[in-house]
Amino acid sequence: MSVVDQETSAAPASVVTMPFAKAINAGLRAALAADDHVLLMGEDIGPLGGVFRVTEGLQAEFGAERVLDTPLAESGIVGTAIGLAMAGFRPVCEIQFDGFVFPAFDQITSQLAKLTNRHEGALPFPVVIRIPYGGHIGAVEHHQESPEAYFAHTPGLRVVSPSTPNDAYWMIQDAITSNDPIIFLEPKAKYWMKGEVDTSARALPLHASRVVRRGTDVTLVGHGAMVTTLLQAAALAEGEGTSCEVIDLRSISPIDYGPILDSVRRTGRMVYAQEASGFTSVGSEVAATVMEKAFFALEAPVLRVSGFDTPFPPAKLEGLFLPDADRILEAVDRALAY
Amino acid sequence: MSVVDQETSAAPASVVTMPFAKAINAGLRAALAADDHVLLMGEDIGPLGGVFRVTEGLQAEFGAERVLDTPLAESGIVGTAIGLAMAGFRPVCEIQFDGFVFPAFDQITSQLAKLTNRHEGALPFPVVIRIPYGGHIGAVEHHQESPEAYFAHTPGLRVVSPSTPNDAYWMIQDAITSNDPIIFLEPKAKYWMKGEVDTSARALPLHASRVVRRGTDVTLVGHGAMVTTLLQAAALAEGEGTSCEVIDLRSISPIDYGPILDSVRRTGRMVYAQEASGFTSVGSEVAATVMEKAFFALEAPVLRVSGFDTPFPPAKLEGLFLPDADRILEAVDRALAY
Amino acid sequence: MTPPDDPALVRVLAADGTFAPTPGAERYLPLIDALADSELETFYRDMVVVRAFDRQATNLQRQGQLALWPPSFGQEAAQVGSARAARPQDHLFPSYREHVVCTIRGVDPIDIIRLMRGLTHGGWDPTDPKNGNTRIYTLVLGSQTLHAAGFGMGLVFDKRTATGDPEKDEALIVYYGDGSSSQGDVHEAMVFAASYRAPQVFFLQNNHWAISVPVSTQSRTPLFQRAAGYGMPSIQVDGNDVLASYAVTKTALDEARAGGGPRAIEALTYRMGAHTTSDDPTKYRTSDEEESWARRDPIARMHAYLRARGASDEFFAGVEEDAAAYADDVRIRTNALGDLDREVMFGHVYSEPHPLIDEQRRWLADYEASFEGGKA
Amino acid sequence: MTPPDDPALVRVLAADGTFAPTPGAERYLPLIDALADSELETFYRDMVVVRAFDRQATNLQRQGQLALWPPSFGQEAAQVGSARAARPQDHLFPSYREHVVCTIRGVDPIDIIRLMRGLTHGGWDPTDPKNGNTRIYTLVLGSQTLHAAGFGMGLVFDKRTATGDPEKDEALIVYYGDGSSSQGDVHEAMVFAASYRAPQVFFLQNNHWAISVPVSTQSRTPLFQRAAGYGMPSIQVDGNDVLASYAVTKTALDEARAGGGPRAIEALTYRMGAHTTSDDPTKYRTSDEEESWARRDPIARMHAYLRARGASDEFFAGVEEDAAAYADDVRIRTNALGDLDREVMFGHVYSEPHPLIDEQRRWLADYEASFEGGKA
Ligand SMILES: Cc1ncc(C[n+]2csc(CCOP(=O)(O)OP(=O)(O)O)c2C)c(N)n1
Ligand SMILES: Cc1ncc(C[n+]2csc(CCOP(=O)(O)OP(=O)(O)O)c2C)c(N)n1
Ligand SMILES: [Mg+2]
Ligand SMILES: [Mg+2]
Repeated sequence: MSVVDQETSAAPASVVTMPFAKAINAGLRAALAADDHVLLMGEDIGPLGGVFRVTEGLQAEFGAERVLDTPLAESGIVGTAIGLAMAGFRPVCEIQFDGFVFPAFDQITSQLAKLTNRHEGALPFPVVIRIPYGGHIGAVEHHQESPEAYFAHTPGLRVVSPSTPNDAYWMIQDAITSNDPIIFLEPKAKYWMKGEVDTSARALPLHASRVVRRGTDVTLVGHGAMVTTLLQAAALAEGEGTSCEVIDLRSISPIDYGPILDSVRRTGRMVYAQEASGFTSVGSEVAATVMEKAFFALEAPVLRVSGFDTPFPPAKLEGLFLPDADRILEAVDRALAY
Repeated sequence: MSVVDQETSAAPASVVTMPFAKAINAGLRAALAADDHVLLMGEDIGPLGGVFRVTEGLQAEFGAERVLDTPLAESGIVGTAIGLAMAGFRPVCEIQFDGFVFPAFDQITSQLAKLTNRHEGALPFPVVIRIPYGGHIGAVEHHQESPEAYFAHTPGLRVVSPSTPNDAYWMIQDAITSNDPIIFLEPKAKYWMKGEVDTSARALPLHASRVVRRGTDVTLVGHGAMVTTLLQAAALAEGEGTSCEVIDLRSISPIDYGPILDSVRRTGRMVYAQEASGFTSVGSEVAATVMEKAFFALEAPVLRVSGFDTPFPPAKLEGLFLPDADRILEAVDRALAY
Repeated sequence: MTPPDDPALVRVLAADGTFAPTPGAERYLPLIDALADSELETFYRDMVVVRAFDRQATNLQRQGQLALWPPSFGQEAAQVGSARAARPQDHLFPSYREHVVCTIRGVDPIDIIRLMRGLTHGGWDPTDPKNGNTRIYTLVLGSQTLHAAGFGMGLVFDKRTATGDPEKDEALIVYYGDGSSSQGDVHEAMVFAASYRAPQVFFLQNNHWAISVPVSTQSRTPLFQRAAGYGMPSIQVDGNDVLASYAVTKTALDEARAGGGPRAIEALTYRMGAHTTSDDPTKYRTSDEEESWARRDPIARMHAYLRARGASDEFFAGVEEDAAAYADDVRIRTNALGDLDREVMFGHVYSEPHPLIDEQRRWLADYEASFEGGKA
Repeated sequence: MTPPDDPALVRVLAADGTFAPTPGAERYLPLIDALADSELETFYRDMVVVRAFDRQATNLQRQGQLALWPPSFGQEAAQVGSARAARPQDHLFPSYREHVVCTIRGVDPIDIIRLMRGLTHGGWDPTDPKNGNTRIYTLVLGSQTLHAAGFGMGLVFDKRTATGDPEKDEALIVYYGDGSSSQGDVHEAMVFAASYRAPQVFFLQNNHWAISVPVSTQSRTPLFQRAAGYGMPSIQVDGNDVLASYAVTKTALDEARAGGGPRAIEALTYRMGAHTTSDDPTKYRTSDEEESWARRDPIARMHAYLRARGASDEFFAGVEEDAAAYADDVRIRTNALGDLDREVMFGHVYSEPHPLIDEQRRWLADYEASFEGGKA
């Protein structure tokens, strides 16, 4: 399933350059236009266009019954989205910031994730929950968290996170047409990053991981905004004579292990990087599984570089908390030292 | 910190045999008697004594302002417990069943876990949340789950789970006197299991893991009710000529890795067993960390035996879902085959 | 312990079955007058039949056939009245004790039995017409009130309601208990339903207990009064009076379907049995209280009323026979229930293929195949 | 968009500052009559000073000194009136826009600045007497209402309230907004507070907007009416009238401390500025609306009233000077704020030692030491 560096191939006419947030906006617009039972719901997504302007213009275009400014209650948003799905809709909920998803946690975990199973497949629950997540924006508490592990651990959910505008454009549409509940994590640090979007065809299926840089010595894996940091680290490592392969997970649940295992079998060394705290995290899962499945290929243990096991600190310390290229390189060096 | 088989040493006068649920009851009674600002709160814990009778007799003994039958709202229970802690109390909340903790998830994750940090240590939040958890009781949906990974991933919480009456008696008291918020997971399958309780002195600190059986070939690790299953597996393995060491985690966050790493360095092989779904779980964490820290000692990858990555199934299938001794032995065999 | 009845309480039949409408009931009398004898008899038969089923299920649990049984014993009038008030196109969102509601709408009682036996987490397909738009049970208290509100929003957006045609316009009713009323989700459901004018009736069965906790712990004030704060009309009804329950629910549903927005009903009733078969009510309530409610039994009341209206001995005997046959049938079919296909575990975690599930399904098959002669 | 004012609305000063009590205000007049001139002047000074601070903070954010600033601009009367009504022994639970409340109670404004600058998640120690029993901000909307209810339960259990001595009996007030009122936690807080008769005042500042969402989306009905459903007396007050805000809050707190149980107040006010410095209100509201509220400015109103009572030019000039000095001081101290010790990250995750934290703290120290000459 892996394809190298989709975004850097020669650009056909269908290719437009746009920022990440605009790419989601365009993807949402396409989904709203394609199916009149797609609807968006959330806080401030109407006239304001969302606090990150991701839904800008959509209420004006599709009306207040397709793009809903709901009452201020996250359990209510997800709980009514479930009821709307029962009535034949495909709701796309926006949670304003990562840290505000927890009031909806019961509806997500005990209802949304389990309802297909509880109904023994009699009806699908095509609900997408969009969550801007992660740090790097210098914001106050609850606005910079990475809650993916909670959702990854919950059977019945799918969890994805695009890291480029092109993926953002396609993955949001694929998430909306999927019949399963999907937690759609948008790395808010990337909202303003521009990139080419090829509106003619998707590059990869929703749940595929992707090799974004080829290398031979160490495999670097991560998701969301961390992919950029991994690429920076790989560039720095190259200067020091180390060749890093970089893989963007794209899908956090399920994980497409094929490209990762292929890579590790060649390099023998791997580092997983994530903004989330490391204890019982997605990085733990990937490390444990890769070590299990590629045991004899490994020259060193899979190392993890994570946010510390502290609450996300005040903004002035976020640079200390969040793994940067140097911290990734430190792990690369440790891996190489085995 | 490890001590082998505390429970089987010769019994002094202070040793009483009682079921697990009674041991917690006795521990709670001791805590209520020791500090008049300890209070219990939850649904049906008063005259009924809790649906598992763990709080039986305590309201009659300490009064309705020390043992509170609250309104039926889990967020309310944890949220008001936080306020009570601010007012100088040490609340011990009961969540009636594992699956009903999620309405309180926001108060636990964004408030309780973070408030000590948010206050920069100015005041402690000594709140204990007791949760009967796990399967083996043939109950309906939401009554047999193992949610420990969610809490383990959350910085600011401590997570423990006793597996014997003696641990139950002491660990609940240690949890209550701790100044940190603690998720106290009671393996409900063990409520009726009898064992010796030594009321004269605790065997181990709250966060220590314990070697419960010595062995030389494979290290088996787990927590809660799974410890019994691991011991069964070890007994069966012995019959087949394989010597298993068994370690009870006791504390899920933090994890006392000392005894585990000691053991693995001797055996070279390890299996982690848990009832919870395996993806991004406590087992993932332990496997990843042990492989990282004992890389050269390992002859085989750390293998995990877990509940499947499905919702906990209808009761008639729980035997298929829950790891049993055979499934653990299958992993032991795989580990040995490396 | 119990907050006092509101003076506006709607009751038509006194506890002894005499026709004695309260002032609050006046406006509903035409609806009751309009009921044919056969309808009154149906109400009665419903109650008796489902009570027999409920007793049978309790016995089946005692015999080890079920994991658990939450009896509907005592709440028959609230459930029959409200469910019979719903039109065919209406949608019903039960909590987990609405056995009467479900079976009236067409759900096969064996499907509820299968749930409580540990054979399924659901039991029936709510989109199958034979189940009368009855959703499956929800065990996490209060959650279903939000699902109902969302469904109601969908009815509004799709213009399936409030077109002016009561024969087609859809409405819905969601059931919850006095204990559940404390959950935040119920509040949020009222906020959303009111904001979007969902054609939704919040039907609270106040059976006075949430397991061992009296309703006075949840509220010092009658629960139906909560609705006003959302701008929702609400009413308190004697939930042991099937006629009053029917009339207030029919009115509320028709007002909601006509575009009037959500409505709330508090039906005062009593859980005459245990909370579930695992419960022991003697730990927390007095036999005096139980006896006082036994004197307000919904079936006895309707029996007396029908008797006074001239219903025959044959009619009553026929109902008893029907009930016994119904319960027997449930017992026989329960005993015949087979084992569970493991695909129930793996097959529907997702609607679309999922590699981890596939891998685990395969692993389990291989693993079991590895035991020659099958696993012990 | 806005639900109409309730006829029982409490207002003492008309928008132009004339003394014109509404009928609902009658019972509060003795409390207002009892206010000394110096107290009236304090109310006014509070409002002017904190508005200057608020404007300064907004500027500091524009200059890049703060990550964010949520202005209290326009809500000064609701906050001054309610906070000045609290007795020294009372406890205040703010949400995140209560800069006026906090500073009145003694919180150093620089501590709020530190929070919004990204130097702390808290800012002050609520147990330090100099902070006047003011809890720290809560950013997850509605959560603090439950903390307040629990605290109130603690006051009841410890008999720190309702002993009959208003000089000692403790009560508390919790602040939340019109948007926040939709959260389930607020409902559960009312359930718990009512059940345990917590001496708690729920103080809702209805500033008509939750970021871009009008209050009509949260409720089609005046929000103060929710309280009745919990058996809680409640009242709607003109939140731009500092005298009315003071009197209703003082009454509610004193009733609560006397054992009357919780109370609710809805203060009608307006967020005259942006939601935060990141917000652009022109996207969602009209300048007509903004102007109509500008005419109801709480400070202008009190200014006119004091002026009519004979306050001198010197007094007003003095207040302006105080305000300017206060704001200057904040600016100077903000610019002097230093860096952040990393122990803020590791030091207080737990109250007791934790091996994983210790390991990571050590790792980070070693790692940084490994960069000769320090990390870039
Ligand atoms: C969120 C949640 N918390 C706790 C429970 C456990 N529980 C099941 S029924 C019940 C009491 C429900 O009382 P009520 O709502 O009055 O309904 P009733 O049982 O009287 O029909 C409780 C506490 C649950 N199912 N869900
Ligand atoms: C649980 C939660 N959801 C969303 C947010 C994001 N948010 C911050 S302020 C706000 C609006 C709050 O409105 P209101 O309660 O009326 O208070 P106001 O801002 O008007 O003072 C929102 C949606 C949040 N802080 N917490
Ligand atoms: Mg009840
Ligand atoms: Mg507001």
